[in-house]
Amino acid sequence: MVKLAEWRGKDVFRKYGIPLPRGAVARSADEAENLVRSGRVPLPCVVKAQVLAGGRGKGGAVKFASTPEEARTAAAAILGLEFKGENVKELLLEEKLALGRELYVAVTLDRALRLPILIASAHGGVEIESVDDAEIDRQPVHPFPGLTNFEKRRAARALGLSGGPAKALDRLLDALWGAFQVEDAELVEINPLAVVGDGLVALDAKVIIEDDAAFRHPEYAEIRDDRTPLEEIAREKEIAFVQLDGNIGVIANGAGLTMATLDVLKEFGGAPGVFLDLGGTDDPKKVTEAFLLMAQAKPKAVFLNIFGGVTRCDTVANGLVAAMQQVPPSDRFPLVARIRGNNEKEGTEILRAAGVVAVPSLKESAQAAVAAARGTP
Amino acid sequence: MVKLAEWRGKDVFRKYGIPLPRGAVARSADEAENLVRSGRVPLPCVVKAQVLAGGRGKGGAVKFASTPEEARTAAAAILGLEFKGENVKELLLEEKLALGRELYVAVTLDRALRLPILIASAHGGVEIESVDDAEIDRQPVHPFPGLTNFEKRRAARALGLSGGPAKALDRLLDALWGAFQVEDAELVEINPLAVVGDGLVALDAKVIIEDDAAFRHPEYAEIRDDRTPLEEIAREKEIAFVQLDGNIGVIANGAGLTMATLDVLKEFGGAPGVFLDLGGTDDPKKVTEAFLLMAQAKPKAVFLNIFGGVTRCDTVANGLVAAMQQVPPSDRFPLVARIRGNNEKEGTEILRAAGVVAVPSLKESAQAAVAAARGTP
Amino acid sequence: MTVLVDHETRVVVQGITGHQGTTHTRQMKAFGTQVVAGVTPGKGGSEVEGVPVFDSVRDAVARTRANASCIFVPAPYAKDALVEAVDAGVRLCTVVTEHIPFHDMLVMYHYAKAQGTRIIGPNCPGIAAPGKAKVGIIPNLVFRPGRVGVISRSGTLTYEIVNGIKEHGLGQSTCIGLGGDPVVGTSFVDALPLFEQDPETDLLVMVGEIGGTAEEDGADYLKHHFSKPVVAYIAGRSAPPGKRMGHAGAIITRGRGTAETKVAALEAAGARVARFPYEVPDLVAQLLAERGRR
Amino acid sequence: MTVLVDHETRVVVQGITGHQGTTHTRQMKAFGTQVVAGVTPGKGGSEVEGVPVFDSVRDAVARTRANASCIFVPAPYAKDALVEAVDAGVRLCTVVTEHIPFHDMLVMYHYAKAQGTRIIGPNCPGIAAPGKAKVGIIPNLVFRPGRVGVISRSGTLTYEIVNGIKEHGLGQSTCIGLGGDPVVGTSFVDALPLFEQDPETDLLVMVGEIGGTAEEDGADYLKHHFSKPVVAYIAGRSAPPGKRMGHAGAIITRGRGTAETKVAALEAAGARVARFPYEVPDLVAQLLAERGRR
Repeated sequence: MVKLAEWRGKDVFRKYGIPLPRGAVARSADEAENLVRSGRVPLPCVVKAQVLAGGRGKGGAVKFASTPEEARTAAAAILGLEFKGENVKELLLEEKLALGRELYVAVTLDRALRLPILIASAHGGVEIESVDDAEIDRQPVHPFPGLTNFEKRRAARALGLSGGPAKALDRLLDALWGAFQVEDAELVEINPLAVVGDGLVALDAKVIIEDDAAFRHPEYAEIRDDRTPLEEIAREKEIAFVQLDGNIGVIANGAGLTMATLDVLKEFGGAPGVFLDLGGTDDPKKVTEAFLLMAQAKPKAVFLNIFGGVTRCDTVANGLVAAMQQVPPSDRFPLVARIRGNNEKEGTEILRAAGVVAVPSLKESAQAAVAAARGTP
Repeated sequence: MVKLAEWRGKDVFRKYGIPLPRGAVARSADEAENLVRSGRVPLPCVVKAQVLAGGRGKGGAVKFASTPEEARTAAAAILGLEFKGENVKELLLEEKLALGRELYVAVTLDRALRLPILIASAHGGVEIESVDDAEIDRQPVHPFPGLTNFEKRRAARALGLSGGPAKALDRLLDALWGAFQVEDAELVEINPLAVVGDGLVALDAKVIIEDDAAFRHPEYAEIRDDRTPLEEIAREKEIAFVQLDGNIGVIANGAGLTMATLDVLKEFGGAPGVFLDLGGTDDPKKVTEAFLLMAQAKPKAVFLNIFGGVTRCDTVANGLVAAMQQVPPSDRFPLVARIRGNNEKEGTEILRAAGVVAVPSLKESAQAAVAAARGTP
Repeated sequence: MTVLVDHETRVVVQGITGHQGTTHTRQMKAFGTQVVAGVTPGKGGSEVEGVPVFDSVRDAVARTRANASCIFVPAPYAKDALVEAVDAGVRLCTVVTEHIPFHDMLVMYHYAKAQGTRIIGPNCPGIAAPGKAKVGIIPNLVFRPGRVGVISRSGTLTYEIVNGIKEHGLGQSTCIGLGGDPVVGTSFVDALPLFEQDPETDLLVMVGEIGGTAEEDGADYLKHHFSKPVVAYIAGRSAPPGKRMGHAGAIITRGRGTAETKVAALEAAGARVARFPYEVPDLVAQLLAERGRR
Repeated sequence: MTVLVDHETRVVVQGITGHQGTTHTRQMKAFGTQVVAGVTPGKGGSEVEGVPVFDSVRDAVARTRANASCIFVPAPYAKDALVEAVDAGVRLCTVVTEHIPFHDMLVMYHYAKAQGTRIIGPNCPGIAAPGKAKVGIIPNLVFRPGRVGVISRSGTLTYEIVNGIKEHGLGQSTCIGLGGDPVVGTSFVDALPLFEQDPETDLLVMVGEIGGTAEEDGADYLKHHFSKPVVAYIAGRSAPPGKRMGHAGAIITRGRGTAETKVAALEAAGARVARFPYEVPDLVAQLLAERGRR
């Protein structure tokens, strides 16, 4: 998934005609001051860190300015902050509007219904998770007829809107629905959506684009805000990469098997760190790639758990042994490998011959991996 | 329905990216010559009368030109032609392309399936009605998933296309489907669709827009090529107006009742002329309007056949009698009225008292109307 | 239930505060129909003809257990109104509204079908079972309880013919006006099985028009699956090809859908075809008498 | 038929000429499945693994009476491939393809449902009934005919557990891998009734994962409508909230869809929940023995 920074989300909103405060992006204090001096951002203005985490207001990542100097000071204070693990490199400066009520609207997927849902709450401006369920209106929207008038009317009712703002909502929801569908979004969220006079303005923008639809959206290819170099390599190889807190590297094929491996490791006191999921495949080439990638992550020990469906286990084992030779001695790590499936006996023997701890039982192999990470073989 | 002239249809096609010959519209011989001299229309070119009827080629309404002078001569010859009842006022001048095969593609509605159908035939360039059914491929297209790859592949097969032209078809059919849906078309037809080198070019364009969707398409409001002033008034009053060859004006409410009235009149030797269908309503105001409109059409006699559902017949009768007073004596006509439904006895008496032949039986009233048109009461 | 509506039918009128909505709410009630709710957005809380008005069909269904809808809302909003009724769980919708773009109706039809809702119409007079319920606009005065079923593509011509049946001293079991638009929710083929199965229908009258092939398809059904006597009438024998006769459905194009092909198909299927509307009641009486003699 | 596939199942493989398509055609045939046709546009007339290849599903169905499809085509074309199968009248489609945008899957799901086609998947291992037929990619080696039914959201974890059942000396009636994507054609709730009704299934194994509420919904079904013993396992007990564990389905958001809520729901519904995959076969054997004693 691609989470768009606020200003990128607002660029998407702008394309669909959702009303926004006037504003611009700055990457330095100079730039911030100039945006205000040149009038591109009217005063008074708000200066917001462009980070993906929420709670910016309370965290000092949002400040106000009434003069160009104040804008510079605010920008300088926010830039370089480390906010919930992210370094602030970009700011969004926007006019500060005289606000009425703050609302919440979003479109996302309801997995159980297998339909998009339109979510509306009169209690915007706070995390929607903190709002009482009874105060949140949820409506499934079927993609065949699309978003209809009665759904928009019900949303207006839930938001307590009538007259001008209700009319503005009608247009805004069409735009939001359009953005959700056309951009292949997982989530389009406006929180807060502010009543400003007779209209509505999106003060924030949260847009998450679905990874699987990337082939339709080359425009998002470059926006991967939160990827480390290893994650980037994993993505290219189509290996799911998850970074946890522990020190045991896990390579497995399939999300379920990967999670089960994690559960077992934890049970025996292990702490999984980086783990790589090859997906449902047992392609020996991919096993090798994951192994070499794992070597770069420098784990304390590695637990490899592959269920071989199509490929024979001996083929996988041979590939793995070959890959081990490619890892420089300084990067080597204790390896516990479990390869099940077709020809598993032969595969296990090949691994053992190469000095790899190879146990067919998930329980025993997990115990061995935990021991290896502790340095107590 | 709004039938677009070829050049307007091509404007629609252009909007969706369907490849067209270079060309422009001329309304005089001067203009035609200038289009060629200025290079806006390359030579050699074809000069085509912009009329709605088919068979222009054989009818002398299409000519070719290799010089600006020839373009002028061709234009002069075609302008002012009366082609199947239409006066030629506009010409389309287009480059003459080196053509390969000529194909046929269209999208229209299949009423029985309640689905759009994509029609493709390798035998283009002739009226599709003259093509053998076995040579025409018809595929329903469901509007929810929309036009899919396998449907386009089947069309390509039916057209005998592969390679470059098949790729061009893929894009062209998406465009045609888009035009059909977004423009609320009843028909989008390209005949002929010519194979030109590695691509495809739409040599003609037939686009019919649905009247009922006019509220979504103000852009077509002004294009009513074939409307007389009376028809225009009828349209404004939401009265269906049909001009036939006879001399008995018919006013009825509802298409079925109107047609049944026609059938009965014919049975007794009558010849229906203008007829007005008020739709399913028995609104006395609309009856009055139709009556006054009919007076302008100067029929020999008028047969009014209203089945009153909601309104009482006496109310309708009173309105009708009042309307009769508004018609100037010179425009008056013999009237036979049949008003059935609620309070029909009272209504019939009011009409008789005003000197109108009023018979409850459809058979007898039709006979009376035929007699009145013959002047033999 | 006999054919789609009966004493259990509870109608919500969408667009009840409009002129047509109000008028026909009154008429439906006068017919004996349980009109339990109306919907007009923004008018929730008011009353029309003694019927409570709600802001949404969802509200109306929740509060009144309405199970059938009669839609009068203007054409540009008809699609959404239908989807609203479907989503609220209404499984029978009569769409009276005319001039709905057929592109909208395609979505309405296929969406309703997928969710299990039957549409009658659009641009139709609706359905009525004398002595039971009416969802639509057929004038009450033409009815009288009886055992003749009627399916018609026409509006006022239906009234004419149904009235003729009444004046002949007979009565109707259920009458459905399908509507004459190019795309209808219920066609002859869809409606015929309901009458075949209806124990209260002895004989069926089919009223068709030129245009399309719905009558031919219906005749095909008659031939293979229908056991009751049928009297038919096709309007438009004298209409010229290529002219739209009043509404978009009634047009003869490419030589298909002529009165001749329809009459021939119906006769081949064993139906007695009247040449004029006023012949229908006589044929009905005659066939019923023949049936009685057997 | 017992659960969806049997000796009457006739499979068409969409994307048969690709590496995956060819490999798994071979595996399906080795399983004993009737693979009657393949489809790859432009490759019509050729053969793969002795199976005739057609240009379209329509052709394939017309010539081979295929009644189930196994879809391997790449994600960007998967929606059209599914619609093609549905339009050709195929009523069971296993979609193996992964990374299909969920917006496409929404259309696929609702379109197929409207036309009466069941989808298994996407991004799933498919369905197999040992000794009968397999439509999908579950390795043949894990199976052995028996009376344990398996429904799983996982891929390789399914193989692991099904293999464990086999190694314990038991066998399976039918095994369905639902796929782990956010939108799946068949969920636990959809699959459970099939096993409840299946006379060849004595006990059901449910393999779930964190993310979504499919297991909770399944547990609700178990509680009210399922009479056979159930052993369950939920993967991801130790996965941290907010992280995607491999595929888009396996993510805990807003405190919903945790292993705890799933385990609690399943236990409340009477299922025996294993803490680790290797506990499943023992629990199965134990419950079957208890059942045998009664």
